[in-house]
Amino acid sequence: MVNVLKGVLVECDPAMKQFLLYLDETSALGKKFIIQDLDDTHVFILAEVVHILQERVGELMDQNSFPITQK
Amino acid sequence: MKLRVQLQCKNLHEYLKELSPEILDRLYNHPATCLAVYRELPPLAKNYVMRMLFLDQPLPQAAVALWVKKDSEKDHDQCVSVLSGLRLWHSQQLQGGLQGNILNPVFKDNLRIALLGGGKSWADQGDSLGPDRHARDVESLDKYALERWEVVLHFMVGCPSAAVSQDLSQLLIQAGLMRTEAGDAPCITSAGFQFLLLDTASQLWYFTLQYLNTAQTRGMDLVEILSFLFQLSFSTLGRDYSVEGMSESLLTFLQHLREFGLVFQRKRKSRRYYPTRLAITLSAGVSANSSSTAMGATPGTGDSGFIVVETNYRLYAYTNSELQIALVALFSECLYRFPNVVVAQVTRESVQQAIANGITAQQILHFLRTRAHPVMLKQNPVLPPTITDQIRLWELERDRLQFSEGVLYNQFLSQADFEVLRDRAQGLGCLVWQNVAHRVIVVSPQGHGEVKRFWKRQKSHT
Amino acid sequence: MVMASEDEVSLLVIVVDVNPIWWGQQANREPQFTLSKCLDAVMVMGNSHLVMTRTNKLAIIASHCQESHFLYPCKLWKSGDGHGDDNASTSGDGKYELLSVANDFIAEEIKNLMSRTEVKGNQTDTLLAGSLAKALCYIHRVAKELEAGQEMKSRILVVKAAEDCALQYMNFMNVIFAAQKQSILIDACVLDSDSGLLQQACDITGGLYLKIPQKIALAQYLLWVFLPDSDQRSQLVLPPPVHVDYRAACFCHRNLIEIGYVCSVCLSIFCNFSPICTTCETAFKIPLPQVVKSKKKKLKPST
Amino acid sequence: MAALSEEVLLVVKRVRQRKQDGTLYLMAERIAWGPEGKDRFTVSHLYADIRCQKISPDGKAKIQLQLVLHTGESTNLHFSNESTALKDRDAVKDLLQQLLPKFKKRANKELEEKNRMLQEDPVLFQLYKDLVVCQVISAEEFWANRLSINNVDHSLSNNKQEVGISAAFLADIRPQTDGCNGLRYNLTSDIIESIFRTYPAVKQKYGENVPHNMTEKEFWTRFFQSHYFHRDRINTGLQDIFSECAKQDEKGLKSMVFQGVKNPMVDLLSLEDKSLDEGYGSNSTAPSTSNSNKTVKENSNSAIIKRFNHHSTMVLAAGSGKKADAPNGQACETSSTDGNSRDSDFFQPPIKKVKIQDVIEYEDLHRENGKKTVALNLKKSDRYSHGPVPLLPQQYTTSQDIVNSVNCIKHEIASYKPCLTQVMSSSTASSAIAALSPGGVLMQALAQQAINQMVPNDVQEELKHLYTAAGELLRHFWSCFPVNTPFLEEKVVKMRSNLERFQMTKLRPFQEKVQRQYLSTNLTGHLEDMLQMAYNKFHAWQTRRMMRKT
Repeated sequence: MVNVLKGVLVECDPAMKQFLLYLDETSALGKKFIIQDLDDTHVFILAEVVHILQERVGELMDQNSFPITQK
Repeated sequence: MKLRVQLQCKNLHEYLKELSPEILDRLYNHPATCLAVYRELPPLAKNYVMRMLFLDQPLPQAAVALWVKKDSEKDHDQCVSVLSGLRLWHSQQLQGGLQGNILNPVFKDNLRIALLGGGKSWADQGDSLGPDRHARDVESLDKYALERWEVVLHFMVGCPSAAVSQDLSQLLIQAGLMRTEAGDAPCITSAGFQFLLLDTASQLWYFTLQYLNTAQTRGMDLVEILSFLFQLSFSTLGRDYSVEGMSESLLTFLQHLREFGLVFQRKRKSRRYYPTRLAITLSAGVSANSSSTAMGATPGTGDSGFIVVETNYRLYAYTNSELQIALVALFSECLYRFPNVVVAQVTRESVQQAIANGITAQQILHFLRTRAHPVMLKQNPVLPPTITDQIRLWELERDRLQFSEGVLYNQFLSQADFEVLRDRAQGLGCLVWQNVAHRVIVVSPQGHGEVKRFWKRQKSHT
Repeated sequence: MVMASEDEVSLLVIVVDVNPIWWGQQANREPQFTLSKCLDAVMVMGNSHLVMTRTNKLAIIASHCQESHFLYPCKLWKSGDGHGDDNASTSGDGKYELLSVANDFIAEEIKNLMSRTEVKGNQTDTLLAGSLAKALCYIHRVAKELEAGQEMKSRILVVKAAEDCALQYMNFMNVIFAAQKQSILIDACVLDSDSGLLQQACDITGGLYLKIPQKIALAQYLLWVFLPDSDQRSQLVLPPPVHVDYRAACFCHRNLIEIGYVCSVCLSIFCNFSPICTTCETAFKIPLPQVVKSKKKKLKPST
Repeated sequence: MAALSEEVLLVVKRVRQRKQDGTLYLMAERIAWGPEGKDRFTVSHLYADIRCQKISPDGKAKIQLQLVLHTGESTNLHFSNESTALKDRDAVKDLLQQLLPKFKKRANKELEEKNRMLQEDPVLFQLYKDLVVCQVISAEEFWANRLSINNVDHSLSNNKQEVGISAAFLADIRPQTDGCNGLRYNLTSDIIESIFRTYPAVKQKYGENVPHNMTEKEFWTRFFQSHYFHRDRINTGLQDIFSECAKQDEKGLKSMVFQGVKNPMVDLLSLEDKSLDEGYGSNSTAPSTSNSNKTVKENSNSAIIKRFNHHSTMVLAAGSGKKADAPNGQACETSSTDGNSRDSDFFQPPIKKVKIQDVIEYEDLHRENGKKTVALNLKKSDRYSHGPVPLLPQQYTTSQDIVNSVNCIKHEIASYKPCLTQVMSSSTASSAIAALSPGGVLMQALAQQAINQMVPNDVQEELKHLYTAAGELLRHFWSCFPVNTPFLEEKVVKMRSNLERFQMTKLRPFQEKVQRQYLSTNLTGHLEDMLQMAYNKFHAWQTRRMMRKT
């Protein structure tokens, strides 16, 4: 029987997806949020985590960005 | 879930196309509008109009088609579509049965009047009420206009000093440039930020468009307003015009214009007004939309560009206008501040911040380009490529994830079921994503209800 | 206050031949097309150019047989791109104020110019070369006044009435080549007799040369052919270039010749052989018969 | 057998070609190969067709010989007779080596000349394709009057300076050891040539000995064995025929040394460096005595140095291309090497003068003595300032009507008020538009102008080719007139038929093609006229001839 789930479809590059999976396993957002792993560029996740997720991604970016400008 | 609203600014042509035919025809009753419309035509079309201006009988379409060379027929078709789209020319049966084109007579006559005269004056001239005792010279008008407009912008960024009329703040809110939570002071939206970054002409035009959209609700006559607006934009700077014979609605409109600084009026009740440079250059904003590469100061405007950007991400803004500094601060970190110059640094954080506020890299770059200091304008490209590229890259960084709300259907029993539902969703145009192998589809929430109902029916049939 | 402006300025300089003698006779020849008609047509052209875009600029030079005089922009006029002072009574006939002011000034100026004329019999030629030179200078000035980041396309339109003047040949040619160097188009709209000089001018600078069949429709011709700027012209189908006559005139009878004799010393051109060059008095050694014989030789194989 | 008539120089059995055993025949004119048992040749090349031969390196298991033809293709011959393969191969090789050059000289010059011309100029090549390949005219006809040019080239190529000899040419003869301690030298004809040129003495010897006393092979073996060749060994075996060559060289060298360098600009002796002296191989004492008081070692050194010097002088002498028989020839050559030849000694001073002059004077430093120029006096310089403006009879204007017209214009303008609305009526406008629309008065010229756009490029190309071809044929045709030799008569007839063939095979199809595509314009009219004119001429000529006959 078909089952129906509400959520958000995330499209991203594979690397990013691995990051998401990592966040999910370590339940870094407090809980598991990946509803279904669709393929290596698509994940279906809970709607409410989107904003946190963006922050996390932002943080990740901050971590692996280095200051190109000197004061 | 909308993460970002992209502020787009129609040009005059796009705007007019949406108006109803009869409104258009009425619009063309005023020479000024005809002139304005004419100016916004593609160059080839302008020539077409000019070629037919003195002609009373239609020209055979075949002949018109032969005006252009073979290889630029595309442009020709475009011109034709524009001209007919704006109802500037009609096709008409010639004797002998073949189709002919003829200029819209109303448009033609008024354009001729604008060009050659021989009509009645646009509005009563100021000379009816003699020379102005406190006449304004161009400089003072410029100054006035500038500060008026800056007040509006200041108000948007929420400077306490800046106060505007209720009308105006309402207008800003309706324009979606500001939003207000339950009575407390309105605050700027991301659209507002983007608005701030436009060049003045485009700001004005965008604002005017918003105004026009709400005009009817105010019980104003669109045509009247538009023609007055264009009339202003073609009036002479430094001349005074009288308000004789203006309708009530027009007078209130005048007051609004006065508030934006498009016209100067000494007292609310005074019988004469001076159009300012803002009004004159309004028609410039008409064509300049944020994607255009148009740049540089309009000849004669008091001050030209003031921003210098260096490849080391330093940014020097030679201005002491609070507003401009605030704008620069939107996407950069202020380092030092001097009486006449601000030194800022464009950093990843600052840009990310701006983008978080819904400002696009494109807009930032446009801002920098249009405000670029004459020294920078001399070099080509105006902005150092390293900067432009880096800013774009920073924007892309945020787009590593694309979210699209949706409803997931999986665990179909049969491929058949899957396909039926998939096709249905596709038919409804709400299919977001599908994976045939795993029999999974995602549909948009809007479509969900319909799809579900459909699925129910399917089940009941079987 | 920074505003977006159109990408490039386009300057049109119209040089009108107002040679009083020619126009005087013209008035007798066909009264329905007089100088004033012509000026009207030119104004229409000017206005149409001005309204096309905000950044279009216009200048009109009257080419008289005594002087060449700026009709627009002129002394009383403050800044070229037109914010007139109020004393100019703008006609309340619904014309775009900028234009009406401009037109009034032009009318004023031509009146002044004509009132000044008293012609002596010896100078009846239009000072076209001079006017063109003036036009080039003006273009140069405007180009220098542009702000940074702006560029300018400019062209010159000559409305030609009277005949060419042989004496201006040298100056005329210099002007043409100067224009070519500056990549300034020179267009010519010829009312009466074809002008070899202008044909060459247009051909060299890539402009259009048109001798209009009916003067009365001048305005239409102007709008049709000369209003479009260079890149619009590339799209439009316009009258084909006339065959330009680059033949030289011989020094002896001033006939246009294709093949002639050139003095090897002073390079003067003759339509028939003379043993002594009449310009530099060089005596040529080649005896005439030999020349003939060599001709025969040439003929032989070609039969 | 097909080719018994011609004499067979060499027959080699068991030669494989294309995996097939067979027999190889070298004949006077050609090299041929026939498979086992068959009595005909499957391979047969004229020597003239062979560009060169290549042999497989000795190490290789297969012993092969490749013949490369001028046409580019090549034939491989595999000598499969185990025992004698190598010998066979070399025999063939040597024979070919002697044969090929002879034929080369004759045949290929012309062929290559033609090829070169065709390659060098594409138009000619196109012409060749059009006329010869399509058999409008035969190759001979085509080349008939090309060859004249071609001959000119020859004459040119003859009097251009001949290449000198590489100083290392002896070193370049790479002797190969053949197993047991013998050496084999591969002599090519030009090596021999250069040896002769450098060592006239040797040439002389060759002349004396070779045909009757010994075979060529012997001679060269002797030569290479001779101490003359290995100069560094000091054994003067008197049986060596070359010993007196050595003596001669000695003499030549000595005379040379004593003569010294006659170049007034150079005084070698003034140089401190003593090695110069001994470098010339002669000390203050005479070289003859030098042997006695020098150790063998030094002696051999000086000998070899001497040899080097001598060798190089010889090479130089050969380079200066003086043909003369050995003894005095040598002398004068030697003298000529040092800049001024012996016979020039007689009028030394002038030469000296000249030399000194061209050394000490630089023409760019010359102060040119100002020739007085004739001042150009122009009588009527104003003529220049007139343009290309014919003095057309301008309608004469009296000062009176000037005044009138000026007044009238003044009056008109005084009351001038622009009224742009009346600038023209709709009807005038439309008439102007009519003039400007396609087909209007002013758009006429378009038609004629467009013709080069109308005709697509490929057609234009084809037309061009047709013209060149026709031009060529017609040139041939007309070149026959006046027809005064039987040869010309026959040629003119041939040419006429050629012309007709050309018209049939080339012109007609083109015309049809052009008609098939749109084009009303007659592109080939002029071509046809030219042909017609030729026909008429021919006809006239023929009739006249008939009359003469009857």
